Amino acid sequence: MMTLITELFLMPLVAFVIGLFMVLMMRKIGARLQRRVGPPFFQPLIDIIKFHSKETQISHGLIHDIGIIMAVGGYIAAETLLPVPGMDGIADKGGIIALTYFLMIPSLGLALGVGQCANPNGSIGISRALTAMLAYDIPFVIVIFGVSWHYGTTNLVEMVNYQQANGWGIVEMPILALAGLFTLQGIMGKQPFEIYVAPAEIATGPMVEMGGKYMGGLFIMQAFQFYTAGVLYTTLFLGGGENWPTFLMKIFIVVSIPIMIAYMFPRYRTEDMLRLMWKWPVIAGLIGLALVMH
Amino acid sequence: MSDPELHWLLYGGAIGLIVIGAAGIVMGKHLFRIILALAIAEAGANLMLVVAGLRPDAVAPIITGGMIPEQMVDPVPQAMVLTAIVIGVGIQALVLSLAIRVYKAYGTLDMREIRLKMAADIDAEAGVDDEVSQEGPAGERPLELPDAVTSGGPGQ
Amino acid sequence: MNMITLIVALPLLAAFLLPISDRALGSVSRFVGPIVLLMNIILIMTLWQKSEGAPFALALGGFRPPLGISFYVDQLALLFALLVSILALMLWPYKADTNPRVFGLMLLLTGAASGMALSGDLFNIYVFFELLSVASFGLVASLRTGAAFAATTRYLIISGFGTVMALTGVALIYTQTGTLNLAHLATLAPQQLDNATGLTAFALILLGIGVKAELFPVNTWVPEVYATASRRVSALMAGLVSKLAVLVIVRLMVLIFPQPEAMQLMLALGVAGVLIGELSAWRARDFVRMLSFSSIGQLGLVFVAFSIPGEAGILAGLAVALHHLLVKPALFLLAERWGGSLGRLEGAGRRSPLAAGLFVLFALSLVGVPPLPGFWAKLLTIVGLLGQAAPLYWFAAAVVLVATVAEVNYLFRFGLTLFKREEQSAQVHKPHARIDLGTVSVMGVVLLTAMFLIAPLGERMQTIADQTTDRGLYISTVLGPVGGAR
Amino acid sequence: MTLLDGLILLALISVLVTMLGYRLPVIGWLTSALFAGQLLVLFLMSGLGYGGDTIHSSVALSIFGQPLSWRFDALSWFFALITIGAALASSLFAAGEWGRQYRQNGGNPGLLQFSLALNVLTMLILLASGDLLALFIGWELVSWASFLLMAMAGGAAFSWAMRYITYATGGAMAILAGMGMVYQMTGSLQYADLMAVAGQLSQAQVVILSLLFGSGFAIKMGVLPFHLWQAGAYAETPGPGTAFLGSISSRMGLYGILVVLVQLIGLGRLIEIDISFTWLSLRDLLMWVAAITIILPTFTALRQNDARRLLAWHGVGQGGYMLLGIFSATALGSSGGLMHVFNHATYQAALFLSVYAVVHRTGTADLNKLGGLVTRMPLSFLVMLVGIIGLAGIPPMNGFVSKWLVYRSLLIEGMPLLFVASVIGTLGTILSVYKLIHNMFLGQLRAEHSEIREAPWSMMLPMLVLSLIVFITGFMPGLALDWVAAAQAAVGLPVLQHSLGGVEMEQGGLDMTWLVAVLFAGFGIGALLFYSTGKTRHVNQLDNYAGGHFLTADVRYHYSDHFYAGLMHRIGHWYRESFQWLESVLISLTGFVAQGASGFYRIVQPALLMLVVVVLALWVVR
Repeated sequence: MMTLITELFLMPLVAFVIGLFMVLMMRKIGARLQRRVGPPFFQPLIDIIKFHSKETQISHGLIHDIGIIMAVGGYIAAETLLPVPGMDGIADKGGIIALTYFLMIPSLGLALGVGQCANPNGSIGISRALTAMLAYDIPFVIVIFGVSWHYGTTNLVEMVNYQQANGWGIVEMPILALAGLFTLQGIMGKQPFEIYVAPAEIATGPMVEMGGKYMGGLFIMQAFQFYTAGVLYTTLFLGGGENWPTFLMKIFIVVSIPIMIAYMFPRYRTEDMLRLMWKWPVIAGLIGLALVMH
Repeated sequence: MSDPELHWLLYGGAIGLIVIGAAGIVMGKHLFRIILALAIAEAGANLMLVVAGLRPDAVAPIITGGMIPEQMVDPVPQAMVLTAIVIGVGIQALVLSLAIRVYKAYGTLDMREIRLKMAADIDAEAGVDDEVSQEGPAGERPLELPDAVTSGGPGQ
Repeated sequence: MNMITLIVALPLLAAFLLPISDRALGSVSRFVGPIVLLMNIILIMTLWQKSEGAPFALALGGFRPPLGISFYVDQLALLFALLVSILALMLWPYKADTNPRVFGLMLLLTGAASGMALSGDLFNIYVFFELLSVASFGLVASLRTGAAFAATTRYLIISGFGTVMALTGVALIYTQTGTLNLAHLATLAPQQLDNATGLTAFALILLGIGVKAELFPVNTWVPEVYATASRRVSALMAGLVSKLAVLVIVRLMVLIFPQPEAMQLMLALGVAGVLIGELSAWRARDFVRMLSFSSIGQLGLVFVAFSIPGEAGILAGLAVALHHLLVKPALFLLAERWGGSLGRLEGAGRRSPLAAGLFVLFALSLVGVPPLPGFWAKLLTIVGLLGQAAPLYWFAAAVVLVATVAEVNYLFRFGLTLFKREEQSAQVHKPHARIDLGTVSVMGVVLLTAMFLIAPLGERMQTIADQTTDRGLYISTVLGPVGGAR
Repeated sequence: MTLLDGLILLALISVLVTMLGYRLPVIGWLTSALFAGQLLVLFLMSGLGYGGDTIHSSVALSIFGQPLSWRFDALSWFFALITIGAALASSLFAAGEWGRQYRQNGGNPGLLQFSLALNVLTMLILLASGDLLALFIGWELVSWASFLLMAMAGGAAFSWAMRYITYATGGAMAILAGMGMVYQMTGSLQYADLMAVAGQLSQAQVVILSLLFGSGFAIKMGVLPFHLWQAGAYAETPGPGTAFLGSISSRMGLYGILVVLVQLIGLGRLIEIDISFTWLSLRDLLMWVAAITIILPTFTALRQNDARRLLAWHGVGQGGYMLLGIFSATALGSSGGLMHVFNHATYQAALFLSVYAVVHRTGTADLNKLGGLVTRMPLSFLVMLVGIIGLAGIPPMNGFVSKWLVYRSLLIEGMPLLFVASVIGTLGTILSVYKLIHNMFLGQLRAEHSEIREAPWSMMLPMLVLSLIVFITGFMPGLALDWVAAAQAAVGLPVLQHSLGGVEMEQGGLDMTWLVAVLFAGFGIGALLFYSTGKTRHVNQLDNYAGGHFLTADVRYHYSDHFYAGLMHRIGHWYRESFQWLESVLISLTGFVAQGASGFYRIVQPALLMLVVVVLALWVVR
């Protein structure tokens, strides 16, 4: 019991730290691709601390605050559902379906917070974000179904055990893995599927009324988001965590792929994203599913 | 003429009368002619009844001394025909008097005109427009969609 | 046993004497009718008590059947005779300005109807049927408007030709068997009428008598006559006269024409009636004609129910017929003040909530909402229809079910109109006459009582159905246990 | 007299009291008390919910040779609990200020309470039915009681109620036909007799019976293609009536399906039957119907601009999950389907009530005329938040648990497309409920709403209690799963082994107690992080980033209309309204035939027909 509670505290912390490194990696990769030096090592952490200690902290109401709390808290809780080497947390109590739905809580929190800001540009961003969710979740659930069917379980720990005994999922289900990678791009909200964030046009998107620690909260969320995406994909297809070094390597590689793709593409409009997501990954997913289930 | 032949002749005559009457009722436009056609048809039916009870070799059904003659015409159809004739006459009188009333009310004995005028009267009394109009039922058509459905909600 | 003849003779006598004595008696004459009817009711009740449900026959004129003409009194006949008197009493034209001749006609109708219910041979039936017709013509035209005369004329012509057909049918039967006594016919029918001729005779009689029973296709007179006659007369016609015609047809079918073809012929006509009646009612735009078409549909249902072979059919048909006999007159009485297009009636129910409530009650029963009696009638019909192997019966069940949907639609389209909030250009809705509303309320109470007493009523109807379908009983009662057949 | 008699008697007394005392000002409270009494009696019977013996009524009749009996088993008890609970909440909501305002606006709150009591009575009669005949009687009573509730508002409600009753009668007639067939096959209408022969019925018989009963009951549930009536009819019902109808009324159809298709005929029979030219069994076909019922109404809801209609359409869609779960015929899936009945009732009632709380204060449910109400009505917002999380099936509310059970069973059974379909439904739900809460409670508060107050406590109380139930049964689903398991046993479905937190399974179970605890711990840490740093300053809602402009109260600065523009660019043209078209075609066709039928009475001369008959007849005789 005690170890479990320790794990529950430790897992989000580890996730946060690794997530920060992933953010750093993203910024570095972006910088290198653009022939820049990139930020220093502690920049992601510094950003977060800086945002939280700003003097001007504009709140648009209680729900604005609660939205950010839900966004961060939801991810903190979700990390305990993702097994990492040596720590299973409560992964056996939820499984992949529960995790998928847990990951919607931060989005919902963010949506509520943005809604409270009474800025139509923010609401437009949420409308697009939810539409994007509708887009990428459909291939994503196909992948989840295929994977769970293949492993015969929804328990992530069991999936890791299976892969460690029988080889990685990516070998046995290459097409599903491909589809999964495609949806990862959407889950992480990276280009070309990042119109709802629209970082270049700050006047539109969820961030429009976010400043100070609200922005800081979003940064924390981003760290968690990267980590979650990486670990989830690793757990589903890449054998999960046997030990920390290989596990870290795997999750960083997984995350780096979408990041690299992101910097090479412009963005899709919402409806084009729908079209794309409902076409290729869904087709790939269904083929993969058919191969898995035949 | 042998019995069966006579039988069939009368029988055919009866049917012929009925058919003539029916045709008169169907094709007639004038009320009086229709009434006459009805009378012809009735005569046919009566004849048929008589034929049905016809037994040329039998005696009249007069029972004397409580004994029933062996070869007796059944009295029932004859009584029935008599009754039918009486009733028929009564009904013809009735319908003629009705025809007079109708003529007084509508000024015509053409059945089609009478029907149209009567329908118009009924409609007027009920407060319904001309029945021939193609507008569908009064009030609202059942299951018609309220505006709210098509426009997505009230207040739009 | 003279009480039987009294049941028929008393109203007839009163009917003929009334116009003559009217001048002498003055206003007293308007009480004669109800008194006679009351006496009739008491007579029939005591008879029923005395006979203890066992049937008996009565030969008139001293000739033993099958020679003479006879009455056959079983529970079904007594029930209908009783209903005739009760319904006539309820629908008696109590209005002060009623022409005394109408009283006479009413009594004539009652006497003829009772006679028809009790008759045991075709000759009697024919005579009473004609009397009934004449009385109904008079009643229908009694409003003395041009439209009423025209409608009556048209009705009379159809009816007259119907009589011709029925007579032809009777003649055919007679040609084949040489008798008109029902019991005697029943003994002869299996050998001599189970053929094409018999079937034709049945078809002719069915259509001929069917004119009164609103049978498809000879019911074109219905909407115009009901719309032009006074509502009480329409109620009487739709409720009572039609049922008596049905009774005759059922008697003939049970005793003489039990062939499946005959039943299916009736079924087919019934189904067509249901379909056309209900659909026309769905399209009707005013209350009275809606009721008229609905009545056609309901009578179609009665025919459908009676055409189920065996006891189940009689039971179902009896249930449907009795239910309609109660409900349709009530609705017609409500139409007394509500005649008119649906648009005119907006909010009428808010003015007279009792009437509107009664309408809803009767409408619910009519469409067969349990536990109201109408439901049991419908249930018996559907279960009976689906119990048959012939596909036509299944088709009939489907039609009845679909027609119910249409029925709900038009009845409650109207019902909801009554409760609509009135527009600014509100019509002035006259409240119902107290006598009408009272009668309808009594009928409502009867309906509700029937709902609660449905179990014992069901048993009673079962025994009636048993007795009605028992051909052997009929034959032995009329002709004697030895079998007086020549 | 058994407890069941007592319960129905009390329900009958409630009806009589409300009928006689509908003018009394305290009738609302009185009715609520009576409902509470019924709930009490139900709790006395709570042994049923934990696998107790069936309670029989002492009333038994025999009409036309058909025995009629009534009894309560675990399934009936489960549904009755929801029914009376929903009625109590609705009645309480209407009892206080809502009723007063309704009276002022020309309504009749006593009539509403009467209709509620009548609905409850009829539903109890239905749930208690012990044979097919009693079932049908109860069914019709329920239909007409709902009709009363739907039609009582007048105006537009009339045409919707009319539409409903037309559909409902169609359904009832299908059931009646089915009953007739059962009678023909078994010679009785007893459950036991049908169960006994169910194994020997031919495939064609099973198909026809399933279709007749299935579609009859499905009409009440609004299963496609019989869904057109429901949303409008529910939305036009006066406030609490909508909540009651939306939460439980249509589930009576599910009860019917459970009894006839699951208990009597048995899903095993349906699985055996293959449909020609497809790979589907009859059961699969029904599951697909359920899946389509999830998707289409949900995406119709997405386009609604009226809060009531939006929720009502979701009510249609959520019915699909219940059917999907039950038809899966597994312990997991069917428990999910059954539990969803309970869950849906709780959050749907909470949602409708909070919408009506807003309507009570603002006078409109139009999603384009509201906004920003969270600052004025925070508790109503909370209730709606809990409700939408439940409706969308997101943890930690109870809606997630039941949907999880359904998903999990589809996964085990290997039905990927149905799984995806049900997830698509959930996603659509999330989109649409966010629009609901955003357009009503978030965003800009309109100037005319700046002074409104929170709903009064008489309305808040049922709302809060309902949302508490939504949360608690999400936190500890075992509480409800006990009843569900008993109900499963009662209809002969495999029984779910469960714990307080959910389901323990080797291959991935669910323990909501842990999940919810961790989630709230996470929120706690998030709050700690948030509140321990930097002091926030609250600003006016118009103090906003507006591209350099200054906003004033008259500027409409709330994004509400056409909320998912991007999505609609893509899928907007997929809304073809084919079912509407189909329905109008059907009506036109009937109109055409009816025109012909009434034309018969104008054109055809009957004597002509007689002539034809005479000639034919005489030709036969010759």
